[in-house]
Amino acid sequence: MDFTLTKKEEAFRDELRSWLSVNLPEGWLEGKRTLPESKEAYSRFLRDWQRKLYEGGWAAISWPEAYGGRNATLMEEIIYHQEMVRVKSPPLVNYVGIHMVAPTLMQMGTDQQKEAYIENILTGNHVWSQGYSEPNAGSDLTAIETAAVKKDGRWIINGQKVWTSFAHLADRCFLLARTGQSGKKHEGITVFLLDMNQEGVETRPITQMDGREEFNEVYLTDAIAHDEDIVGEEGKGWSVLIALMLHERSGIAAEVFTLEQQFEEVAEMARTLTSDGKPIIEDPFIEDGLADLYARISGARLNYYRNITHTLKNGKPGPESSLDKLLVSELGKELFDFAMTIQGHAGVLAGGDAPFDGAMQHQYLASFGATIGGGTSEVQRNTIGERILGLPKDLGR
Amino acid sequence: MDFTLTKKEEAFRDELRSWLSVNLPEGWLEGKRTLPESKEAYSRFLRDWQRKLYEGGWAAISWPEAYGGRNATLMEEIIYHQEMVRVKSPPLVNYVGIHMVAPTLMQMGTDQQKEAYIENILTGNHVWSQGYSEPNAGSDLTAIETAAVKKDGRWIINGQKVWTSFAHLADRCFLLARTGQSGKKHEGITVFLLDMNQEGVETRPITQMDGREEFNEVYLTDAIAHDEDIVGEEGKGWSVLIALMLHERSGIAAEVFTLEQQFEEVAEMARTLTSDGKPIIEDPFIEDGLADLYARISGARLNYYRNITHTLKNGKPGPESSLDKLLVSELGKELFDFAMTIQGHAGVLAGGDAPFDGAMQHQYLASFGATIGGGTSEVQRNTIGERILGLPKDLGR
Amino acid sequence: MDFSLNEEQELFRSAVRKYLKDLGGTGTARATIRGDDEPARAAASGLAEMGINAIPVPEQQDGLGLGALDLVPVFEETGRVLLPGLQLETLALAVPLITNYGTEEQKKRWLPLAASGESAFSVAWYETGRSLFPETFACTATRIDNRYELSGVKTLVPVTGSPDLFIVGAEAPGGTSLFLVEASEAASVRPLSCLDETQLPAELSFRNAHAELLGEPGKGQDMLREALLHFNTALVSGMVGGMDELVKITAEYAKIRVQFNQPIGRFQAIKHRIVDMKLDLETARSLSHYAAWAVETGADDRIAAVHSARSFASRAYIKAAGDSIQIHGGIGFTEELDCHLYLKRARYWDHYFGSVRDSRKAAAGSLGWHARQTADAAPVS
Amino acid sequence: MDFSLNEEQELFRSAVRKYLKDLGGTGTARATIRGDDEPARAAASGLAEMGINAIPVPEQQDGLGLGALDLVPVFEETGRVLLPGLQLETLALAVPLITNYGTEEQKKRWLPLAASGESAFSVAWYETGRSLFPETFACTATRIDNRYELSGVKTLVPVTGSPDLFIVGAEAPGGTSLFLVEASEAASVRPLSCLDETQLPAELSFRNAHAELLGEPGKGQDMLREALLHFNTALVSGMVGGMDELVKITAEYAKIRVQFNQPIGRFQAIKHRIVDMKLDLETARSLSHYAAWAVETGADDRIAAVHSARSFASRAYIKAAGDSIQIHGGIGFTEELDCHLYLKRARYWDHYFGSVRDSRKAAAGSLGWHARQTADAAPVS
Repeated sequence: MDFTLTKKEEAFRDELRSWLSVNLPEGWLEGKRTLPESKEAYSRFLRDWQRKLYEGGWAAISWPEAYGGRNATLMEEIIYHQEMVRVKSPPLVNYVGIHMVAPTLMQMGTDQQKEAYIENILTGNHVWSQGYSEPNAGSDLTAIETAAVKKDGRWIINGQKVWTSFAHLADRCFLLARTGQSGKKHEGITVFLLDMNQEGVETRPITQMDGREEFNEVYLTDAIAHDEDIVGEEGKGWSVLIALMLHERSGIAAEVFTLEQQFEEVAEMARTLTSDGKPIIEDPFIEDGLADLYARISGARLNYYRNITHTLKNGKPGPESSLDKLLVSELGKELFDFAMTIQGHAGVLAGGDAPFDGAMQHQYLASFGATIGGGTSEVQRNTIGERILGLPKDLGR
Repeated sequence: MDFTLTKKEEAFRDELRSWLSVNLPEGWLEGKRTLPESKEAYSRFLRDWQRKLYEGGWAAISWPEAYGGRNATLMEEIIYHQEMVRVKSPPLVNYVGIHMVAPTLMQMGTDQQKEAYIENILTGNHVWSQGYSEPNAGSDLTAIETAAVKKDGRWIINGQKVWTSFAHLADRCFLLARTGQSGKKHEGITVFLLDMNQEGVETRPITQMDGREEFNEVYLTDAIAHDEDIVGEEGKGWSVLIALMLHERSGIAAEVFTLEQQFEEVAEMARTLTSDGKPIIEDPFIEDGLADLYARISGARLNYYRNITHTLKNGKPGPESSLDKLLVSELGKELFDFAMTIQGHAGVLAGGDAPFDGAMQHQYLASFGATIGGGTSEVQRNTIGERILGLPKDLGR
Repeated sequence: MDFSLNEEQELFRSAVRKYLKDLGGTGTARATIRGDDEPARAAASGLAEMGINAIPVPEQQDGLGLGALDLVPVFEETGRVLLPGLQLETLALAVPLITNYGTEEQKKRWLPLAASGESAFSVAWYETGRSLFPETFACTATRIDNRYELSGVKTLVPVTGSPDLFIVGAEAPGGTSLFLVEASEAASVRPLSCLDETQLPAELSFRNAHAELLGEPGKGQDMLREALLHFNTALVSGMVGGMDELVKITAEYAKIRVQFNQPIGRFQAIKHRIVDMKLDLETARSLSHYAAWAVETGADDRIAAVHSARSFASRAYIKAAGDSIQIHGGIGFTEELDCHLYLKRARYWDHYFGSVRDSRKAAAGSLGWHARQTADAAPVS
Repeated sequence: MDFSLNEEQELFRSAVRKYLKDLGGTGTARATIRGDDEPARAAASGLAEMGINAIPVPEQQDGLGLGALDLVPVFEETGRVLLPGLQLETLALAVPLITNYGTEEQKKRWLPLAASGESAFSVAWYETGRSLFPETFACTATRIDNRYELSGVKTLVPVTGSPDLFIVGAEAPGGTSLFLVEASEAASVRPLSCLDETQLPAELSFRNAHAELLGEPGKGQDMLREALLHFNTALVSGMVGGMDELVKITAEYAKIRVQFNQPIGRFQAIKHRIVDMKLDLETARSLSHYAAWAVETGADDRIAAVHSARSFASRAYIKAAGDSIQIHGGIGFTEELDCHLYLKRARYWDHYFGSVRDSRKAAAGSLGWHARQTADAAPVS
């Protein structure tokens, strides 16, 4: 058992830290972290940041050097996430491109696709979105209805996607569409590399319950793609998805470290807020609840470390990694429920009128999305039950 | 809204109270409530009590007067349960006979059956057991395998029953057996009135995790019944079961009142036990937990009152009554978990070495049976979801 | 035994429910969120015309002189549609305070205005940095001849629905006391951003505001505690109304939403969770109805009854709203569905004039658990 | 980064596991319940021969001088089969106490006996009516020339496995102190009935028993608190072992038990509950392994690490055992299955030298949450 970093890992961390201290947007480290409001300014801000990462060689550290990456080790990747969480770095607008599309194309893309996309992803010239979910296909992606029909040598695509992140800023979409109806439901699905800048693609933001608009609905009306936009084989999109998931070796590092950081912020609040002149942590119920959360959040982080150890030793993630998502998202909900409760009636205030500028209120509301997006907790539990414990498959699976 | 008793109801209660004060076993009201250990003495004790109830006219109050009952109103029935719980009366050895078999026979028994059984049930001459569950048919009674085959004019019965209460004391069994294999699983089940005093019936006690032996396994090896022992029609036993359930109008009155009484005992413990000279209720966590249980147990009791009100107004129980069993059994588990916890390490003591003579320890262990027996909590939730909320039927139902 | 609302109360419920539904259900609340107070104002007038404001006001002051049980259906239905307004503060807090502790003159002046719906009242009690029942307030009232002048800052004062009168807690000779202060006397009203955007809490400042003493000086906390029995009873009705609607919409959704070729209500993870919402709803309803009965009849266990209902329903409402979001999945996380409105309201009410812990403590105290007994056993802990 | 036990530790686990399995798994515990101590005694000897007793004992006293991590697999495996005995008290409480605070002579006398397994030790600390850390004990030790005489009554002292030595807490000049008292010095040993029948707690009385001071006078509580870090780490390993077995047997049962024509593990109510058991198990295991590492390396957060593991695992074990009963249904409620044995053990351990609340308090204190900060905001509560 060993939790120390190697000299090489330390050097990596220090290099990243010093790069960040110079290159983060001005005032960022000191807490001036507001993003521009207008779509254009917001988009420019994020693209600038993406570009800066590229220029510094920090955009795609786990890619092979041949493609402009650093061929980073898993530990370096984890350190990277840890540091980015530590400085609360701006969101990575091209997350989908860098972590999903490019690695997939490297493995199974045509030479033409590699040529056309990989460098543009790295530089941030092309921002990608992910077109998976649909109104009737949330937990069950095999139920997608968006259809691509071949006509005069072109694929004509119609349907509706939903929960498409960054779609309003994206140039391209990694799109699932149905090209066949035969056999099992996961057959006949094809992955297209869709150009978003065309008439048949319309994007509308979804307003979330926390007031933000991070996701979009995408309406496809006779949108067009070509044979060379297909990833892998026509009708075999499901295996592309599976290959893509297997690339994921660092799991939910960012979420784990974010939860840890959020806990520290809640603890800080419990130590600094006062009621009748006494820090609220002096309330034994608050002390007790915070210690309980400390234990469970530490446990989630340590589970993650155990899983990473497994990946380091075996070269690929073990099935246990699916526990992390469930635990971390559920704990986030509990943490902010607690954070709301301990503020008393003042907890109903928001924004600048609330303690900590309303950060707790905002994160409380946001926490409800984490147990839904990326696979609901119910689906996670099924997966764990079936894949790890070997329990019988559920209804409809 | 009115929680007062009518004059007639008060008179009923007072009559019962004064009868109990004279007729309960000696020392019972003062707390000398130990039952004999040996099977014979135990059986005699319970049969004596059953007999006494009969002689006092208190054995079957809800039966019509024609059969020797009092034609009691629902409220009187509830008062009866409340008083019996209050004095912690000895168990009713012929519960199955009085509350299940006789009402069913009154409705659908043959004249011969009525003649043969009803009075014997009332007097306690015949003690009845209930032969429903089997090793492979617990939550799912349609899966019973005990088979009755007709041969030479007699029914030859083979199989195994389990969780048969009082079987070791019983003279007769209200037995479910399969007489046909056709069609749906609940078809082809027949109810037999089986004589337990025959060679083909062997009874073995089940030792529970709380050390008690309240239930039995019953092995049937060429046990014999006759056509006249069938209740209702051959193969239509399922509808007999349903009719029987509809007789149940007072719900789980005894359990509701028992839970209330148990709460009072736990509260009493929290007020009287001391640690370092201070009553443990002064610990804010104990005060808080007890108040939480008070609220929820009060809520369960009040739910029951609302359901009873519904029954009183509509003449028959509403579907909401199925909530009571779930809530009361789950709350019992929580109550005694709490009772264990607040005793600190002394809570691991048992019997005479433990606070309150180990009553909490014993009831804690027993509480685990209540969420299993009589329909598991999982089955109750399905029932509530499907019957009350109209949610789709489960797998395999 | 009859544990049910009477026929009149149920008929009145139907009328209120239909009226609010016709107004567009939660549409009224959504208008307030958009900054359009008009629908809520209209609803308040309409409800007043139906007589809801007259319910708790004594007959001498043009009211109906009815009890807590008659308010149950009203607040269940306003809670169901998350109606913004000061009905709760006016009818279940200010009216009981003025009725129980006001002078004849005060009653005559204010209660008829409440009964008719002409005036809404609010309560300015909280101060920043102080608990619900602090040792002292920073806000003070000074006696000058026969009148009081009140100065200080109050926070989290509900001002949606334009109150004409504030009942204000302040330090005075004799201790914490209650005062009637007309809205025009406030030196400033600064609206505060609120998680529940149907609410409009504000920071109020007073500078030598004209204030009339309500009740005895130094008895401010006692009077409030007593009035909070009415308030909490009504509040819990509002929670029950919200939970009832949540169970309804969630169960309906689970019947029609299909995933993995099944209506999701067929999956036990969904089905049983909705059942648990239903169990909580029914328990909250039973506790709530009993609390109203106990308050109305002055039952011995009324404190425990009210606070049990409050402590249970507070958490159950938050849980039900959160679970409804989860069961709705992605769409439940959008602004478009109502789930989050209930969640925000549940949070707004969670600590409104008391917390779960406060209620449990109050219940325990009232039940005499702390009265010392002879120790007849002694454990190791 | 390497968060795993090393190969040697895993090999040792396999050996211990195989040995205990060959002895009949929980059969040894069931023999003790029947009153037959022989199998537990034989297991204790066998384990000592395998070297488990030598692990925590310094090399100077014939031990291996290994750390807390090496005990992890041992206590996970003894916990898995609910092995009765004094391994926990001897190796994880008495040995650290004597090692850290004993004189050279005391170490020389007792530690080799522990290392070889010839002697088992127990701790006589609890008194009836007193908390774990009371202001004073009723049991007193009087100094007479160079020796102490100890008198008083101790309760809940584990005596299964025939301890030769008790470490006793008593009031002495200077305050609560620890003493070594040989078993033969006890005036009486009264066995107490126990919920967990694999345990044999007793009431011990001493009358002028010959007692040797351990460590400094007046430091009894401090020394115990420090040693309890070792104890709790080992205890939590025992809990993890039990939970691991519970998850295994429950998942297996859910695969083969058929109701409504389905293996019950297909129902989400069952499946998801077992998944939650598994989540708790893995969290407890992670916390437990980290706690052992923190104790072994003297990490800054070792107090928080140990007490987080303890507070989490204590409740999780009780819950897992209870859920295993429920999932097994009727048969789970019988004496025949092992589920209830785990439940009873989980309860026995729940408050053994500390409660969940105690551990949370200890963690909070050690993390400095109570060190005052400048208040930079002030809420209403």
